[in-house]
Amino acid sequence: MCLKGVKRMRKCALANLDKLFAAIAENADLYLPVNDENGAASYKKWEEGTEMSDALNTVKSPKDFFFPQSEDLMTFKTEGKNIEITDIREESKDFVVFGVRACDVRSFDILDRVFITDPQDSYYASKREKGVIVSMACTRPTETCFCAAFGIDAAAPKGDVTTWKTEADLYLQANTEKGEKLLAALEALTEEADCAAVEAQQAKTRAIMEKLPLAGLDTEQFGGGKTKEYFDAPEWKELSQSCLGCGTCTFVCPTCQCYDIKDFNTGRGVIRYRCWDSCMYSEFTRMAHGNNRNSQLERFRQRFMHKLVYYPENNDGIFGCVGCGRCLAKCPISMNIVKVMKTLGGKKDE
Amino acid sequence: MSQQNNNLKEELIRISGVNPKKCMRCGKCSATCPAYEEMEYHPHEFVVMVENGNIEPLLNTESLYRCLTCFACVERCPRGVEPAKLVEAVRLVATRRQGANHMKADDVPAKLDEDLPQQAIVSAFRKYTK
Amino acid sequence: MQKITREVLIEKAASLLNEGVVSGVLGWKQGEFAYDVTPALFTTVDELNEQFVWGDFCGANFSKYLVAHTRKTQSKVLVFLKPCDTYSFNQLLTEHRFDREKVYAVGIPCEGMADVSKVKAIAGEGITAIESTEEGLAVTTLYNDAPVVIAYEDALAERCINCKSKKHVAYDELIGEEGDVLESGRFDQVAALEAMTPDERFAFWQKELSKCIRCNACRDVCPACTCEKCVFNNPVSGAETKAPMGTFEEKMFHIIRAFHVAGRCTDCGECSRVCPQDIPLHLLNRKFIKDINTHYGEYQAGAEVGSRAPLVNYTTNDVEPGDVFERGEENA
Amino acid sequence: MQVNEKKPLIVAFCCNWCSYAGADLAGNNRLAYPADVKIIRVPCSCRVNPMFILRAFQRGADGVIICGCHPGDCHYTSGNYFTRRRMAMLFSMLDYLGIEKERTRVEWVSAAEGAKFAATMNDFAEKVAALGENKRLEDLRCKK
Amino acid sequence: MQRIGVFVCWCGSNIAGTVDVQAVSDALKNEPGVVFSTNYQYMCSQAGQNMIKDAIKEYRLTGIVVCSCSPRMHEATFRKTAQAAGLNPYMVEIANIREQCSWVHKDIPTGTEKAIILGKAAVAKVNLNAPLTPGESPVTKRALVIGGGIAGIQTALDIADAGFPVDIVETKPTIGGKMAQLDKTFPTLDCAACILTPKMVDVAQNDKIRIFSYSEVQEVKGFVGNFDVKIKKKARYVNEDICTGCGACTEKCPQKNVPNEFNLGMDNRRAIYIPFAQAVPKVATIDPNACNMLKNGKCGVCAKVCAAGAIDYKQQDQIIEEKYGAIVVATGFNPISMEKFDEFAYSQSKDVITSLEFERLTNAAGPTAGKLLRPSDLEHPHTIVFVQCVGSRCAACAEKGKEYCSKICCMYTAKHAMLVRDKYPDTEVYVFYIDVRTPGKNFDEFYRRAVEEYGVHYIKGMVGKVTPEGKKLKVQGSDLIMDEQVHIDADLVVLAAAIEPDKSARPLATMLTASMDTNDFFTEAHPKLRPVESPTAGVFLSGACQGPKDIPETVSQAGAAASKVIGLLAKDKLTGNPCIASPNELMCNGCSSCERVCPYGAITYVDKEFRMPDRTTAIRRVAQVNPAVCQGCGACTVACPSGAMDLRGFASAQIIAEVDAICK
Repeated sequence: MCLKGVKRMRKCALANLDKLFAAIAENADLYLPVNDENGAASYKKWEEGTEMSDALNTVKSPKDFFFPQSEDLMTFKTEGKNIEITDIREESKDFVVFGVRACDVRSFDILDRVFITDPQDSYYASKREKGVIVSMACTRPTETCFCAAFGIDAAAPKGDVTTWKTEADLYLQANTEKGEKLLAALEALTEEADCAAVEAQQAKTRAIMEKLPLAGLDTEQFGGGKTKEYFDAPEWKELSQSCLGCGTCTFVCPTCQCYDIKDFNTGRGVIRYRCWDSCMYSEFTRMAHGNNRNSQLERFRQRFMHKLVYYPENNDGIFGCVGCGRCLAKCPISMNIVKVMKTLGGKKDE
Repeated sequence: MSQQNNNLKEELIRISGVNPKKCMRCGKCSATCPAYEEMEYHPHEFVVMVENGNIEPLLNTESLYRCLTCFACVERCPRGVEPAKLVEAVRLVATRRQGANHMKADDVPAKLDEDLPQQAIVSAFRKYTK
Repeated sequence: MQKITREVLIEKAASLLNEGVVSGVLGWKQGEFAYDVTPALFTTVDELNEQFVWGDFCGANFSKYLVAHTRKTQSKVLVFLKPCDTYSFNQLLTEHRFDREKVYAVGIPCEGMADVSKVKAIAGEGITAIESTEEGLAVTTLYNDAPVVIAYEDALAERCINCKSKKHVAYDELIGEEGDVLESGRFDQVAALEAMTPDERFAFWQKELSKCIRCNACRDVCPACTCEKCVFNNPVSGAETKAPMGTFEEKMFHIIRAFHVAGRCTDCGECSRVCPQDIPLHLLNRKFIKDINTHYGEYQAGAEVGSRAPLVNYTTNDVEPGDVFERGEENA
Repeated sequence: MQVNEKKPLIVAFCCNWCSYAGADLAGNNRLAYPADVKIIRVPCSCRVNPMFILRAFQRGADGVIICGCHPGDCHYTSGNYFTRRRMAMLFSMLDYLGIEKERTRVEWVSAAEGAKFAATMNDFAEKVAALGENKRLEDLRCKK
Repeated sequence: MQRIGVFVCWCGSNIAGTVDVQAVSDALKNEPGVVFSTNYQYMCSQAGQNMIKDAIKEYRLTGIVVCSCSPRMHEATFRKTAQAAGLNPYMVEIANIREQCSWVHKDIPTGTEKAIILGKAAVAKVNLNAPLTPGESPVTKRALVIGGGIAGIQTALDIADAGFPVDIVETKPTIGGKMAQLDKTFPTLDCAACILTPKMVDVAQNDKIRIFSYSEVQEVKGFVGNFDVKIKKKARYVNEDICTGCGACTEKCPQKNVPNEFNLGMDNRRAIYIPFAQAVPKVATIDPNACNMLKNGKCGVCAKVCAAGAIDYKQQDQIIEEKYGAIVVATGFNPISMEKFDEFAYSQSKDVITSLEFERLTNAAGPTAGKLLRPSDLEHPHTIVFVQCVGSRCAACAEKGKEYCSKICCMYTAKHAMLVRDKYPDTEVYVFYIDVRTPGKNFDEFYRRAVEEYGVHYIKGMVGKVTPEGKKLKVQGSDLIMDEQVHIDADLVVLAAAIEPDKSARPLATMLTASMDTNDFFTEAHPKLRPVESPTAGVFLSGACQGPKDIPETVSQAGAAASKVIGLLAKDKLTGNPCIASPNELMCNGCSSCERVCPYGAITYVDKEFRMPDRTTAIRRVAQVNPAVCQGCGACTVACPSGAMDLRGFASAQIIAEVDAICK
């Protein structure tokens, strides 16, 4: 992606990173991954002295910024037969999410296809409009990474701005108009750079990617039109039998986009809010007649069929998974999409 | 009760771990006491007098050293009062009072010599310290 | 490093399968990596030979699975139980949650399980292999030339460092040697928290509980949480929520959850193991256990079948609620 | 109801047989206590679920008090013994989470103790007022 | 959606003086569900009640809220009003704006504001009320009395007198209990047998009463009005219907050395025996542990001498199943074992005896035919020491004694001392006492007579040690008044042993789900107001099984228990309280938490087949509440982790609605 001449490459010495962050934070809220005392990274708002994490990824994905776990939609009051509705949305500030990895950047494409295509979800759309995504190339992918299976290049993430962190410098390159604008504002803190260091880093990263344990994971067997092939596969029984039905995989997933709309009666009025839901939950999509999927097998199957078959079927063959590996790391019983893919026949002949 | 000494009472209760209020005045302790005839104050009186804070007479009575600590009273008391422990506590207070000569940590080095077993100092220190 | 080998367990399971004593085996199944072991039901000897594992990452407690498994079948299932799992096993029996007749329990000794996040923190990312050696776990990664050797005590999960018992309190058959109930320091952290000021405690829990994403993993893995319908999933209970809203809901969830398992929690530590946000949930449960021990006498849930949990019991001279704090401090 | 100087709100769960009757007796004897105290009648103090208490705090209560028959005098023999254990455990947990322990209380009030009921409520209301508004178990949504 | 009517009462100026009643009824008009709201001077008056009835009809109300005085005052009134207007009485809620509002608050704004909030809470609750109907259950008109001592006898006679059939189950071969073993009774010194045996005969002759002697209760199922009881009638190897009680067998039986339990082992009986002359039923019983015929088939003498042919060596235990409407527990007491009190040398000397043994020694039908002779050498004792509180009030020695006062010892010891001095004036009698407790009619007078008229030496103090020395017992005690240790050379030492509930009480309590205290005495439903009822409905308490009692007290309690039983059996149907626990079977885990906290044993479990959410079927254990037994405390609702157990009338949702309304 480092295209000399087409896009300008800028760099900033790591020593000046704090100044760079300060400059960004002048015009927008800046969020970046920060380690907690256990070494787990999560996005925090930058303040003077905040140190950016070197962790490969955050525990929760950055989808929270655009599609928060819970979000108030409106409030209303009833008195007798009258109902008074108030739109309680506040105009959101511009914000920058820094250090997003390639896999998570891809997740926004997947979410956009759900929320921005008609009918547009205005809550999501307005945040997408205000938010600038600054990605960062990976240098130390780990064993749970399998973004390559979905055609993602961890060494060349997309986003409004792409960055590469080398030993001495942070390299920055804008990909979109929003990105150009952000970099223009940082002109004084950055300098023109060539691509040599970035290309060297990319080559190294790509070589490691080749060696990852999940490097060979094949997606050929999946995609649109495979519903009949997999829906009644006997393997689901074995795959799902230990599933606890918790929501960990869905809640750490950067692409899961299901939500529930609920009312909370404060006694003085009702707050209507939406919150993430999980297809793994027994109450998911409960309707007047009951639940759609009554067994954990059905619920389990839904999640993986959605990622691997239904989503690509409706979205030009794009898979609903980005290979970030969070669910592999966090599932309490270590059951995950990779095991599903391999069991159902996605395993390459060795 | 003129001679009430609540501080001393609290101290005795603390040292002995005995709650004299549990006594129901049955006298079984004194009934069972093999040294009864030798004593001016008898086991049940120890309990009652401590409860009343009337402790000076106990500190000065020979009875203190007539108690054999056979624990018969402790064994037989229906309320678990344990008079013998109280007697022992009074004895301890009396010992510590001997001329009010509490041993202080500073006194220890002067007393040390080659022949004196350390154990003796330690136990003396324990015994004569408040 | 576990003293019992995988082969011994397979041999036992295979013979029970072949004799027709059991029709299935609840055991650990090898995953993609050295550590991502999945609980599974094995029904043939071939499956066992191919995929059954036993090692330092087999932490999952199978007791809870028995509730669902025994309902589905008429035949017996073999379950391997580590010492701490046997307490959950008994507790579930006390609460009539599964049919003992349908279970063949094999007790296996446990030397403590490794905590994957500790291993990752020490060895770094890109783990490609982990071998259990005499010296410790030898971890091969993409970024280190030679395997990193982690001493077992450095990799040990918190719950295993503070292991309360190596004794199996239930089994049909025991493999290896029986251990003892241990004196553990499992209440030290609770005591340390109790010693803080209320403001410090509040800050501590505010920070920890605000990380909660309400994935319910702690509840769903908990062998005490086997309710047919959890109050937090029940729209008519008045407590149902799906997401942490504000700062209240997660407190409500964790307080009520801990209260519901108070006196029933065996302190197996599964909740803290599975929490994706590493919230020290065991510190809530252990607070109740510590309080119960202090005020109502030592009680270990699951130590025996049929014992009466402290919160469904009483004595006429129990401590008054207002005096608990003082007594607690005295005992701190 | 938007009140500028927020007065403490206290929810009192009273068992039907002793404490509720004790509250009635306080009324019969015209023994005043703050109007901030609102009583909810339950058959027995053992009917009080910890969820009700947390719910009250969530909705804006500043203090919650549970009143029952004296131990040994429970109309249902043993209900208040269970209350005593449950609440001891719950309050200890709340204290452990850093929530002010003065906000919760259990008091045994018999049907004859009208004076005790009033005195208890006066004292509790005073202590809760001294703590100020409940912030540590609040749900901001309910304060909007 | 409910259609709720709100009725705000002024109660003259009682409420209206501090509460703006108009403002209250106006404010509540806008609450959800409220379709009508008004206020009136006296809601409880005829006019006020008519107003409510009219509104119910006119506005088709489904629920009403009355803001008035305490529900303890007029809830029942307004429920009846609602019922008269065709509304379910449990659709009424009261907001207590008098006792808990107007009377305790001073100014009108405060009172009004609070009254509105209390009204809103009541409206919020009634919105979730559901009509409730009390359950009905039939009553089996037969009572079971467990225990055939004076308590059981009196209860049975009183119940039978009212015309209801009664069964007495007694473990011994005869009824009569402890009283049959006594010689005289205090404070009147009537002969125990003279007043007891006529009652025993009454029992035997009463055609409403059946006696199952030598029998035990084996199983109790069911609930108030409908108990199913299994009684095991142990084989006595004698056909009761044929045996005439002539006693020929008991004279001819060659097995002569069986310790006689009726005389506390102080003499012997035969292997076939009748416990005492006035036994009821007066039939022989073969002791299977002593009978040679039963043990090794060699003998058969009794069968040979029995003219009636009543001996049946092949007799088997028999199980009788019977239904009862009420059960009275009258299992009585026993003296505690003296084995562990070695300071009194009970195990070392035959001449250290318990007071009950002393009773037998002075009883004309006893081992010495009423002559006071000491057991070791059958000589007349000249110095007797009585020791009180042996094992009673013994807080420190749970393994040997009892913490409580046994209540009867002071009086019987005074009686014994007096009788000795009366019959044998040459005998010196000492009584060591801690306190002398004589609360009872003519009790203190009786004790004083022992001292003043009969010259019994009462010594304030306790005996510390008894040492047998030659023919004497060296008694060492303290005299606290004289502050000296006294030494008495006694011939006989009599220990007033503490009494404890019969050992059969604990398993029986479990069968009955009746609660017990830590000393195994049965707990009464209320210590003051319901002293003869157990908390378990339909189970009543008579005599010393509930706590130490003397004979007059036992008899009066027995009568009281009988009257409670009669009151119950006189009903054709039992109407329950509809505000009871009810489990949602779909949510129930069957974990037994609720059962363990239920004070009434109202919860049982059944295995039921359920269709599970995943379309499979599963057999699950689920709780069931017996509506006739549940009293509606709600302990189970909190013990239940899944919330499957709820309380009708005080449902979780209703209480939460009240909380929400108050905290708004």
